[in-house]
Amino acid sequence: MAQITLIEAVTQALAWEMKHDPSVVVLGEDVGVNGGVFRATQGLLDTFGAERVIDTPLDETTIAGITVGLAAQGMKPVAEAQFEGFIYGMLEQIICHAARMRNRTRGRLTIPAVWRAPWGGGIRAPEHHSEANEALFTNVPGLRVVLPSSPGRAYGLLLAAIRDPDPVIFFEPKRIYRQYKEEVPDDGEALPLDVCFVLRDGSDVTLVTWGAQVKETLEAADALAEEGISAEVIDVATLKPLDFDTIHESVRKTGRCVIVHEAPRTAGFGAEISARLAEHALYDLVAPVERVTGYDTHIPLFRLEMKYLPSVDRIIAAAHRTMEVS
Amino acid sequence: MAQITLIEAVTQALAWEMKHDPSVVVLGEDVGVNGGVFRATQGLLDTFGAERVIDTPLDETTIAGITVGLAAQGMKPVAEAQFEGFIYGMLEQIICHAARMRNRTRGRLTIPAVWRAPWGGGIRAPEHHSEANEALFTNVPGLRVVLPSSPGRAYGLLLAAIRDPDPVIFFEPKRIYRQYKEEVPDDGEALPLDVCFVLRDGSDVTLVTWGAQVKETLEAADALAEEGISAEVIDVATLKPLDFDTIHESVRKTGRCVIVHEAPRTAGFGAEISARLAEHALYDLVAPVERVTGYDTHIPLFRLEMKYLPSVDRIIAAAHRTMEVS
Amino acid sequence: MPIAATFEIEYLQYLNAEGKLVREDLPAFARDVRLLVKMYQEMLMVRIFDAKAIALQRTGKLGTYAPCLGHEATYLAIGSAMQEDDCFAPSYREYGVQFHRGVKPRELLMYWGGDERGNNFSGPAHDFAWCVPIGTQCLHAAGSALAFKIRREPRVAVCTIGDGGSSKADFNSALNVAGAMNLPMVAVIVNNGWAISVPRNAQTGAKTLAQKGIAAGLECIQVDGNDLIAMRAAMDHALKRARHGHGGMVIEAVTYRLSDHTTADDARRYRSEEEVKDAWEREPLRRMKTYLMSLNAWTEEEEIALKEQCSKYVDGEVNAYLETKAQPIEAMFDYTYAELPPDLVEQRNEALAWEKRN
Amino acid sequence: MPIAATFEIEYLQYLNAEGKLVREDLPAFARDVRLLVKMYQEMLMVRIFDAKAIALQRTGKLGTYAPCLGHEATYLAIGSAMQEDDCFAPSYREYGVQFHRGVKPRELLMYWGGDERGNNFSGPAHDFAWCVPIGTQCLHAAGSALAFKIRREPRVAVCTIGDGGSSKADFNSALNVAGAMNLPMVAVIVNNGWAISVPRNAQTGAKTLAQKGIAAGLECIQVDGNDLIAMRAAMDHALKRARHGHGGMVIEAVTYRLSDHTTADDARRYRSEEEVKDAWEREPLRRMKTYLMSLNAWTEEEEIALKEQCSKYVDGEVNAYLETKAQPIEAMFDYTYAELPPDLVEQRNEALAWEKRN
Ligand SMILES: Cc1ncc(C[n+]2csc(CCOP(=O)(O)OP(=O)(O)O)c2C)c(N)n1
Ligand SMILES: Cc1ncc(C[n+]2csc(CCOP(=O)(O)OP(=O)(O)O)c2C)c(N)n1
Ligand SMILES: [Mg+2]
Ligand SMILES: [Mg+2]
Repeated sequence: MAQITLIEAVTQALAWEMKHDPSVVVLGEDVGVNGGVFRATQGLLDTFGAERVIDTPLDETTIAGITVGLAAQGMKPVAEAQFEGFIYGMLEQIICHAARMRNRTRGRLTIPAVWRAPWGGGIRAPEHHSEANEALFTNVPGLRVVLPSSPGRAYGLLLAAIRDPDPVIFFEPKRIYRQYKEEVPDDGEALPLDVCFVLRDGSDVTLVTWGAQVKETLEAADALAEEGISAEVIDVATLKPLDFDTIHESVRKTGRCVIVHEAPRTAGFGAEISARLAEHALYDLVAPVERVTGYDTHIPLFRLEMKYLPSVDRIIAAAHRTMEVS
Repeated sequence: MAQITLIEAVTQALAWEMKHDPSVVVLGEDVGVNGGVFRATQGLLDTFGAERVIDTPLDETTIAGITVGLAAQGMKPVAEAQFEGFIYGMLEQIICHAARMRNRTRGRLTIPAVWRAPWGGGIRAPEHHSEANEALFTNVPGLRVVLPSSPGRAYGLLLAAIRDPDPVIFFEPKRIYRQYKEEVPDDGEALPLDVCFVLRDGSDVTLVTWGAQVKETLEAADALAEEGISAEVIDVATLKPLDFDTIHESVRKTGRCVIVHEAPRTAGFGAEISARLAEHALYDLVAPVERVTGYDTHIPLFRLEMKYLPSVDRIIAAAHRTMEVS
Repeated sequence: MPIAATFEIEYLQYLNAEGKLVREDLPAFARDVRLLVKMYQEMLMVRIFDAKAIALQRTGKLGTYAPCLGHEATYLAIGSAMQEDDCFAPSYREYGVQFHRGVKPRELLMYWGGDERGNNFSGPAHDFAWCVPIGTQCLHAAGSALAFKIRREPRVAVCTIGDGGSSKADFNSALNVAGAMNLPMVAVIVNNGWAISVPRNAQTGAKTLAQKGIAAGLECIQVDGNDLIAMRAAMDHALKRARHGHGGMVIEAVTYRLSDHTTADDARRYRSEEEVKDAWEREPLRRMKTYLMSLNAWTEEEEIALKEQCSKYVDGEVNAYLETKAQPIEAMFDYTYAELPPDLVEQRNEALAWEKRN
Repeated sequence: MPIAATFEIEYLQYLNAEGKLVREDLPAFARDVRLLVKMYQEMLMVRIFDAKAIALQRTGKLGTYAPCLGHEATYLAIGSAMQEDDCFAPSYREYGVQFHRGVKPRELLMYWGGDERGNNFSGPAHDFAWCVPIGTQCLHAAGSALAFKIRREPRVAVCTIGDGGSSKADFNSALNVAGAMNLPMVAVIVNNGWAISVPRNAQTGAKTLAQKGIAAGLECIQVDGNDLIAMRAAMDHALKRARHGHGGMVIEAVTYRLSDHTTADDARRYRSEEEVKDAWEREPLRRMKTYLMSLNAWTEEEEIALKEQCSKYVDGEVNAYLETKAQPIEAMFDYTYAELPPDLVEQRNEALAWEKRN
């Protein structure tokens, strides 16, 4: 079986679902002949034709709006924002319509659509190509927000997202698009949305993260292990709706939690996890919850961006702080 | 001295600042002859003329974009979104430009602009006229997010917002626009941004809220007082940047905290406050933090909306839960 | 200098304000007097509904309501020209279109009465609900048209937009994508002169609103929106073109908002009584009635009888609306997702518990 | 049928691809041969900078870079026609405009090299920085124009936008408000045939991009964007109108992107070598050189000398860029607000502490 990268897993999932469900169409800027600027839609035009792999005019409002229209009329559109930094023009259609149509019409019209976008920093890209803006969506009822962190989860979660009867925001951590390969059987097996993945069992401290940061977090866990600190690592994967139980269970065991994300700290999604711990796990917490995040500033242009993103060191230091208490 | 309502205080602040600073202009839909659909700009056209009180074409993208342009060229625009539910079309310009211009140009170009919008539910309005979407802005670096809850604070905070050299999102709780009057001297005295207001001292439990919900929260505090429970009430007022010290100080004293807001609970701004408590006040907390909020659903059309908004009863019940622990 | 392109915007009118035909080439449908009578009857019905809805709001039995006084001809033309399997994406006052498409008055009242069930209406299940965020419905029409094109269905998506809405980004984006992809979409700009308090001339420097279609390479036409015959002719033409794959079209229907913007508005703040009085001279029902009577196809007696009949019917609908109990609190949760996530199940129970307590 | 409105889009060209004049009525500036030579020299300078920047990127000394190969005439015309106190709102490849307005090559390199300081440039302090979110700069130009109008300053705001960008909502919104408010704004659509991999015809059904201005009631014209004389003439005309309060204008500059979209792009994936070869036949420098030589105003010797001189100058700028140290980590915080809030002071200290540690 072939070993594939995360971006190849995205393509594989799109191809599988388009092959098995004729109502699935892909649309966005440069998704056709060019196969997307990251090649996520590579080859789809040749296989499925221009009616199902649609290069749109250059306007995010258009992409989001016709996606709502397509979905309302029974198609399953998978729209691409070329970068997360260009998704803002889509927000009115996503928030006012995609997220509300089912509720507005008491279930008469629904929006089974997916909005994909490369997400996050760390690729030395120009301005607006490095944001982590998932918090724009996590307070919006009716949406699902998914962020895979491995080829296998990208494949399984994207299949689930496309099949889900409600709108899904699917952010792809571009920094790890081609970071490593793994075997991903092209069997059309979806992964469950709404569950966190425990990537590593541990007993001393719980490290919770998502997206590209999973890499640094696992590395931190390795380093901690060498010091004899056993860290449990959880990939949230689906931010909304949040599977808090998995996180809670882990913290019940460890009593310590470090939340890691790229987005600015204040009102980032880490706050919700920390808040739920304060509300439901107060007596389980041995040490204060720690957040290791981007700073409350704009991610700088690339000469400084790696100093902005959470580093393995910062994660380890936070874990150490939680261990100081006993 | 005249007693005025919150909406009249907004008008009074706009008029004062336009009178004293010729670079201040007001723009939006129906802000001219009509004086705004809530009359916030009532009379400004007659006093300051059509060049400074500008009815724009019906397009939020236009309003937000020309506001950025005006501000970059030395004007101090106060833009109005007719309702918070129509602010989505402004987000790309606010997030990509207003919030970033200073950072992008290393301080060469700045955006001293204010975006005002009537905010929140409870007035039996049609769809999209009742949202509490402040969480869209609180994770965006470079912005300030302000939410007054009384005529006096509306006047002082709006003056401060207009004078602030950076972009400010100024949400006005429309449910209490005309709820009561108070004396607000028209003396041009601004209130500090970045501080929470302690509306009532208390020693048993801290109730933290903002916007229209301040009313229910104070009523809950009254009821609790009658039972002999002393509740401290804090109006956050400026959500971003957050003055956590004032909240922390209070919780140090009470050991208990109930956060109240209209917006959906998950990833609402209450999460950030709860998170900071989990991180900085863990050992001060006697009881788990409580959040009394809108549910994680769309606020229903008005026949059910009051069942969605936090009620005095729900606030009291949450306070009781915190008191059960000692 | 060499010319790269030239354009022309035609103006279409058959029946002038006095109810006289101004052109010979009457379209076939307009020769069918019984059809004209039926359409006139529907216009009258809409006007009676409108008046009763306003009365309901004034007596506290309805929320904010957006009347359609003066728009009846435009809406009836759209409704009657469309096929049932075509898709309609309205803004928020196109009652004439919706009644013709099977939506019941009680359902419209439910929506304005604060009950989402009004959007789960008896009209075509694929039609869009009211769209409050101005202009956004136009892209839903474009997306629907794209779905029809992909599936090779001979269906057309129709959206309506106001003169104010024609400034909204989404509207121009919808026209552009319709032109770029040759979509079966018809956009009707209902130019009623006002966007709440902002007059049409403050919206754009364009001489006509129809010409917005030129930017998208669409065929465009300006029509007397108070002339049922002209509007219906324009719609028939536009729908036929679109249905046969010849692309989208923009129709500017020039009419006038004879009412306040909504029951929450007071138009006297910003426009003159004279302007309104003058507009009444051009309103759509009177000219149609004059024309039908000149054909001896309609009498005052029939008019009186019809008004009574409509009135009875609407009263029945109003009562049905008033008797509808509010939804149970669960309804607040149950349509957020196809399946309620655990979080929400918990919150739903919490809410139910509160219901019981109170 | 009565006609509501008619429109015409003219096409302007003086110097054809072969460097021959195609019309008699040369504008005054074009009779000043020394001016033409100077503009030609600036175009050459831009082309040399462009090549060196690409080389820098290829050798890992620069981030992703957006070349302007083929756009030189359009950009020079805009830059040379504008006054310093006019305001320029660019997209991301208008080097010719910016050099003319005083921005230093080293500053442009800093931006593409991942350093915000490149936007704090030596050009007019009121000019906007590069704008990556397509089309959004057009509304900044409209807002600036409104500021000038309110303050009664005889200044014009100019924005540039691509053929792809002409589909973006913000662009159409900017044209509309410029028309509605009669703003001193000039929008130049740089139609280089491609939006990354999407050809101009996939963007819109409009025959010309210039006609997008018709929707806003603006004067519009289509110009040969590879013809420096025609582009400069069009800009002079547009700026003069705007400056005298006669309103905004849309200029479609028809040119071609001879390079990849950016150094991260490979245009061979989506367009034919033939098309590019053919476009080279119409590129702007050669025709100008031919014309100047036909006037005995330029020689091969001067060309060679100038190239060397430009090369030296750019090398100096490149070195200055390469020698610039990265900003200290504090720079990440210090421009977020005029005054750093307590939260951020804390985070700033945290970051500084980490710097020391490593
Ligand atoms: C995006 C958005 N912005 C603002 C509003 C508030 N609003 C409701 S109706 C209206 C005026 C609409 O005028 P027009 O488009 O001419 O339609 P009409 O009401 O005249 O039919 C406005 C500004 C809204 N509903 N949506
Ligand atoms: C809002 C937004 N969407 C998408 C992009 C990604 N993008 C960058 S350049 C480009 C194509 C622009 O083409 P055009 O407008 O013709 O300008 P050109 O690059 O040809 O000068 C795209 C899609 C962006 N920068 N901004
Ligand atoms: Mg109107
Ligand atoms: Mg282009």
